[in-house]
Amino acid sequence: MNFSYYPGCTLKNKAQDLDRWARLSAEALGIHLEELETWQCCGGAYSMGKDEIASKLASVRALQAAKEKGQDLVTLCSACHNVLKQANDAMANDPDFSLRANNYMALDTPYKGETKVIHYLELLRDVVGFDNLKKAVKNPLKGKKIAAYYGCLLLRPGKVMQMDNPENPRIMEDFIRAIGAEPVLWANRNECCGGYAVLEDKAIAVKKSTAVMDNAADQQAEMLITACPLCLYNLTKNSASETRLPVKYFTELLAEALGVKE
Amino acid sequence: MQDVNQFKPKIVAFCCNWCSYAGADLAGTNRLQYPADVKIIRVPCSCRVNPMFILRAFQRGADGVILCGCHPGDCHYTTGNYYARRRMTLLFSMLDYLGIEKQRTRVEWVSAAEGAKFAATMNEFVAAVTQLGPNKRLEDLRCKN
Amino acid sequence: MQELMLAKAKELLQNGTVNRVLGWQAGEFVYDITPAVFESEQDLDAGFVYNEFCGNNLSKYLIKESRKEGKVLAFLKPCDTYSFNQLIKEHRIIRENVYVIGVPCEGKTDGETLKSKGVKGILGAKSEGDELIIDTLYGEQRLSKRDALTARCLTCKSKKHVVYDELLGEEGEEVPENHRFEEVEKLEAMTPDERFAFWRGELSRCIRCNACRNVCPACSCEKCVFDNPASGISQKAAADSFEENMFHIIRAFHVAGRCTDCGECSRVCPQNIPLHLLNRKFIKDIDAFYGEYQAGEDTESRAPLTNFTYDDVEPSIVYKGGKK
Amino acid sequence: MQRIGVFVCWCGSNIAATVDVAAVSEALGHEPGVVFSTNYQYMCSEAGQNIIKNAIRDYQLTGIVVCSCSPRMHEATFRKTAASAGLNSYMVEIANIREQCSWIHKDKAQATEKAIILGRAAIAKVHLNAPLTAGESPVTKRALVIGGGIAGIQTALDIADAGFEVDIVEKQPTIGGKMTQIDKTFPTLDCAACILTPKMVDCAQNDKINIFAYSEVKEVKGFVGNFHVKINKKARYVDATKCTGCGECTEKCPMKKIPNEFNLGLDNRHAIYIPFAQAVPKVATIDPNACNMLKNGKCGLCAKVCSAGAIDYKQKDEIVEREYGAIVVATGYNPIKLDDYDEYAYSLSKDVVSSLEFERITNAAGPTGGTLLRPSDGKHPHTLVFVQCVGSRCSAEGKGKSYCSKICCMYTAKHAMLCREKYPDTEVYVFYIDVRSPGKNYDEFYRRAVEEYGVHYIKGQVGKVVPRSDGKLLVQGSDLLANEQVHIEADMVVLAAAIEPDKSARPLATMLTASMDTNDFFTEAHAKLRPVESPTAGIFLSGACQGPKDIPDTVAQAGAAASKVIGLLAKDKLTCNPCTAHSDEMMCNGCSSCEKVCPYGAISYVDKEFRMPNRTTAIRRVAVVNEAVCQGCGACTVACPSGAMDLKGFSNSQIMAEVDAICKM
Amino acid sequence: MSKYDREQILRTSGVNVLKCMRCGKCSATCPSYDEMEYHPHQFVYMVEKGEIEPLLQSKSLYKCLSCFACVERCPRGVEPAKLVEAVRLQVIRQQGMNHLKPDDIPALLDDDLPQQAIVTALRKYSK
Repeated sequence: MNFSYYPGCTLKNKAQDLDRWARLSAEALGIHLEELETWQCCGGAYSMGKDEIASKLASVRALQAAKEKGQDLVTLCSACHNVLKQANDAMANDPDFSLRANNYMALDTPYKGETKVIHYLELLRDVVGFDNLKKAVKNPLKGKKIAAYYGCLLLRPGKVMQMDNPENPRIMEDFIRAIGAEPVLWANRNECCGGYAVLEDKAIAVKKSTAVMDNAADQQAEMLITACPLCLYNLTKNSASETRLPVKYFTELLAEALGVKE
Repeated sequence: MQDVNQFKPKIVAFCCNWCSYAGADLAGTNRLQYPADVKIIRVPCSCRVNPMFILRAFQRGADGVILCGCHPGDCHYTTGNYYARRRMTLLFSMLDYLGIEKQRTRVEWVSAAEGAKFAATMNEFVAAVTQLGPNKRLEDLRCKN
Repeated sequence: MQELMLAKAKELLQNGTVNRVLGWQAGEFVYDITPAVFESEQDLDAGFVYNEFCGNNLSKYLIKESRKEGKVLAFLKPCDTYSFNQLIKEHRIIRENVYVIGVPCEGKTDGETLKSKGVKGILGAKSEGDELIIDTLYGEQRLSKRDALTARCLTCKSKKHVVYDELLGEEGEEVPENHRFEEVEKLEAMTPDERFAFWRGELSRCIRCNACRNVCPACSCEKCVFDNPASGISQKAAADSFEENMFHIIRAFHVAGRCTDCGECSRVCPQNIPLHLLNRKFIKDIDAFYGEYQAGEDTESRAPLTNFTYDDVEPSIVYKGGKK
Repeated sequence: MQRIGVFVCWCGSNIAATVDVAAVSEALGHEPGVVFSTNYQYMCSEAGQNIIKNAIRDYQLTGIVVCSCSPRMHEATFRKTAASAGLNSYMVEIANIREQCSWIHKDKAQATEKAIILGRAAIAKVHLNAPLTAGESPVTKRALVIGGGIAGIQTALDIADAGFEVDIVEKQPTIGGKMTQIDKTFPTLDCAACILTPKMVDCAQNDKINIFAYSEVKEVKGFVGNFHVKINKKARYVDATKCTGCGECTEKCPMKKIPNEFNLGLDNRHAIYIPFAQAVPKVATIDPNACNMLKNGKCGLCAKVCSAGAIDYKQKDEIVEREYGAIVVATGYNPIKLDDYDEYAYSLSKDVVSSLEFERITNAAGPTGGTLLRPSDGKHPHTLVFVQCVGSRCSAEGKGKSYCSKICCMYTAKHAMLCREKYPDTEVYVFYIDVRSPGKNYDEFYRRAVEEYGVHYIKGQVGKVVPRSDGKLLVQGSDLLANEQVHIEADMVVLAAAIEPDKSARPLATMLTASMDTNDFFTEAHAKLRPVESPTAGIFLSGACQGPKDIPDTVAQAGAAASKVIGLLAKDKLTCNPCTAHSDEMMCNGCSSCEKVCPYGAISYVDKEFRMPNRTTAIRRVAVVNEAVCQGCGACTVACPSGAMDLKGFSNSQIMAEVDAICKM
Repeated sequence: MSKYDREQILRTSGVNVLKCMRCGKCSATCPSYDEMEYHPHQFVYMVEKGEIEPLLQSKSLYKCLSCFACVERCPRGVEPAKLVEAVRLQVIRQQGMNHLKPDDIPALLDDDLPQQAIVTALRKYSK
């Protein structure tokens, strides 16, 4: 099965592993991710201003490109996922924005949010199916207690992301079970790591990452997994927690379990 | 001296028994004036008013027809005025489509407490219809030359 | 297609699935089509046709036919199936007594349309792509479909059957861009005076022959209010000029939300009054005010006039030009 | 041709000052069919009424028109007058020449002219009037109460007290409802069981009350006074007539890890169980999903130990059919599920509980025997945080309920107070948006929690609860008055979950043709003036099925519903409004349009055989109006395209005759 | 000026501040609460009252993490984060009011910092 794929800036740079393992695993699962040829950076954050048009056009172009290919658009980085889904929602449901954005785009047929954006995890859940994933696993990660870290952007705003219950999610936990490990349930899995504020105010990032790490460690997790390069950065670099649990991309564990990690 | 030639419109007002007819009574109790051109027909509910009645009134020479009922949500029969609302919206739109002056028909929600609103509505409506002059169009619509 | 239908009809008669067939029959001229019930293979061979002139909507005949003994086979074109469904919804047709075979329709023509394009001595016609090939006494003539089809077929809403027991030929598709409200919009864009002049010109030709009422599948009352002395508005003969206005307005109102826009009313009007423009106005308003609704699309949904929402538009919307 | 009498009233000077009453009676006297016309000072006075009565007799009048005040004033008076003179009371029409003429006009000529026209319209209508007789329908003198909580129990007791039979249908194995799960009641702190269980026993012992526990209503047919109801008595697999409730079976049953619904899953029960000690009826029930014997035929222990021989593994559901005159809905409420509110960590920690769970934890008959212990480790909690408005007062587009659940402020004050009273070593925090305490002694109660018991009320909400492995719950909330984000290390968090109507209410409303609002609360006939009646005649509302209510309100409404039922059942016959719709079957298409717009479900269809011209017959579906149910709104008459449906007293031809008369001038 | 600002902020954010019922859940859930001078619920209330100037001056604008916790958890659907963003846009859209300039960035970088952090910060802090 073929899907359009939007890697985003970080996956081409500091988070190449996240990308590589995702592609290898997808192939192993019979899914072909076709990277959009002309993707541009989504900007990392969705401009919430209703009158912000230009800053959203890169996303709209990517969505349009996927529409032209007639494919669902797969994202992996939490931030890209958030931006693309929000931009898509605005194109579908905010007529004023949609009209203005389409004026810039000057397409033959206006783009109205037709493309379906799905996160790689949704691909695993809804296209592959966690049951099938379980069957495809060659090296189950038996006995590992893993804490799924959702962070802020993967699930919120729930109304737009439509991925899972934003307060009581299970998609990553089900993923952890599918690769043979044991999920740890913990409260701070959907609290912010400090995000981009780290750039000018490290203190926030330290405080937030520490709270996240502390909570995971306190619940006896042996490792955290995430889909977001910035989360990974903050948790590994800025947590002042006494326990320094390893933080990994979920795709790394996936590749490991499927036996495709080099 | 009243101008004998001054046009006096014929206005038929259908009022539901529970709200608007009572509102009209209240207008009377409070001695609120409105033109004698308005004649009220009492119906149990605004949903009792058949488009046929309205056309019949025009056929027999009425210059304006107004329907008054309970405010949406306050219908004595819970849902009657919701149906009346749809029926009248479509009927009025059709009359407009045929080129009949749309100011000749009207729906107004008047509660039993709104005597003042009833009188004000009738004053406005009569003024609007007087402005239009006698109703000719509905009759002329199918004028055989 | 006609051969296919004949074979099917005979087969179903033979194996006892049905005991009669509702279809079309040619009259004196090939374009002179009337609905007919065939009770035997001989009848079928003698009269059954299905050609480019078979525009008649057969659904209404099933009200009576479905109440007779045995089962009737009905051939229905896509637009006929909407009327059929609507009549099922209104409990007028007994579904179990009808075997519906959906037949494809690429739009129909009629004698009048062809004659207006200068075609004479019509012997037959067949559809070929975007053209209609007409066999005449004076040889073969070709007309583009745009010219040859009846007005209502040019704004066809769907070539897909909404109900059938069996389908012959290829199933068509809905036509989302059917432009059927363009004429209504044109009228709406006129001034009230122009509209009035238009309708006066049209309605003044009415001769109250009741053809529209008799053909309309929605006008299937056991007894029409206009025929009922107890209704208070019965009309034996028009007592004054107003009564015909009333007739057409009330008729349109009575079928509002039930009319499937089959266009039979305008087709049969001997005075060529565009009666469908009254019905379409209601359809357009209903779509705009209460959400899109296609009568006959299903057999369960509530018709717009027997339904409401708490926040429906107020009648005063009419003063605002019908804009929400 | 009618013989019509016209009576023009002066109303002292009220009419006569502006309307030339003599001219009116004179003019109307010349109308076709009018054989008598007069005017008098006060038509409604005894002398005036005598004029009417005498004229009816002397002139053999078949119809009368009274030109007077509004029919809303004296229509009833003049109808009685006519009836006493032997004229059908529906042969009376009123021309309103006071409120709608003399009082609003100053010009006498104009007012007189209008009065004449109004009189003509009334005459035109009377010409087409027909005598109407109010139909009668018998009343089955038994009531059905659906739901056996405190609302249903109180309604049933009050109805039974008036001497009528009542059946209670309760879907649980015992009556009692939510109140049985509650520990204490505000604002008096009575023990709920102490005041409820005597009422439950009263129900069981009252020979007028018949309890169908573990049963559900399957079908409702009929109308006010004459409901026909099918009740499904679910199989308990225990013969209720033999079971003594000794409890031997429940102790011996080997399947003992079944979550106990009565304690909201906080402890376990057996596969055969009695919900609680004071259950009514006190009969054991086998849970078919848990019982080994029913699932695979292995076990049978309960049958062996039952000395009464009550166990019956072959028992089947049983349908009981009963007739009722009135139905009371008392289906109550449930707290909402808290899955969508996991910022409070409800699914992560056992120590985050709903308020109803908290009731069980503090209840002497609950899983902890009434000692306040944390569910996770059974330890005594020292710091408790209560969160109000969980899922209440949310915007319509969100996940919660848009309404205030009404009871939470008070029960939270109660919980907080009781904690502090029993365990002075606890610290109790309540996060609130507003404290809503209207009600007798309610605000005083809440103030006591603060002032006497030292409960910390914090204006603000909780944003996040993080459970820690040492058992602490880190509560992060805002204190709006201090403009601070507060962090509390709590041992327990109690969530005041919004309440919603029971899930069974929606299908029940469909069966009853009773209307509901978008939240699935039953709609009352009038928000202010008829709060315990459904718009559907014969259906009454008791308790939280109509809207959130506490116990005092519920009991009050239960009594009110009972009194309405008693008023209905006290009648031998119901007189119907004779101005009902009527379908002419010769013209009816059977298209169902009328049925769809009828708010009362008064229209049904029958297949009827008709004789056709050529000696054949045809069967046609035609509408039939149940005149006992029809309220005469007329919605159906307009929905009917053929005009088969008409309204008596306001027929098409009558209204058009009025139109004609008014327009003729 | 303030009135114009208020209208512009409401339009840019698309937030209806009148939906707020003052429960404070936004501020209860805000991860940057301690860093902010004005808290999410105050943004809502102050915009409602037209007290815009203090907000425009406040460094709170640059402390919001855009984590959508307040948006997700607000029972009334008020979406305070959009309001914070709109106020910030009101500031940085003015000439010379960028909070972060591209020239400042190199000094803030370390080897592992993901690009995502830089582009996001630029988008949030400058025009």
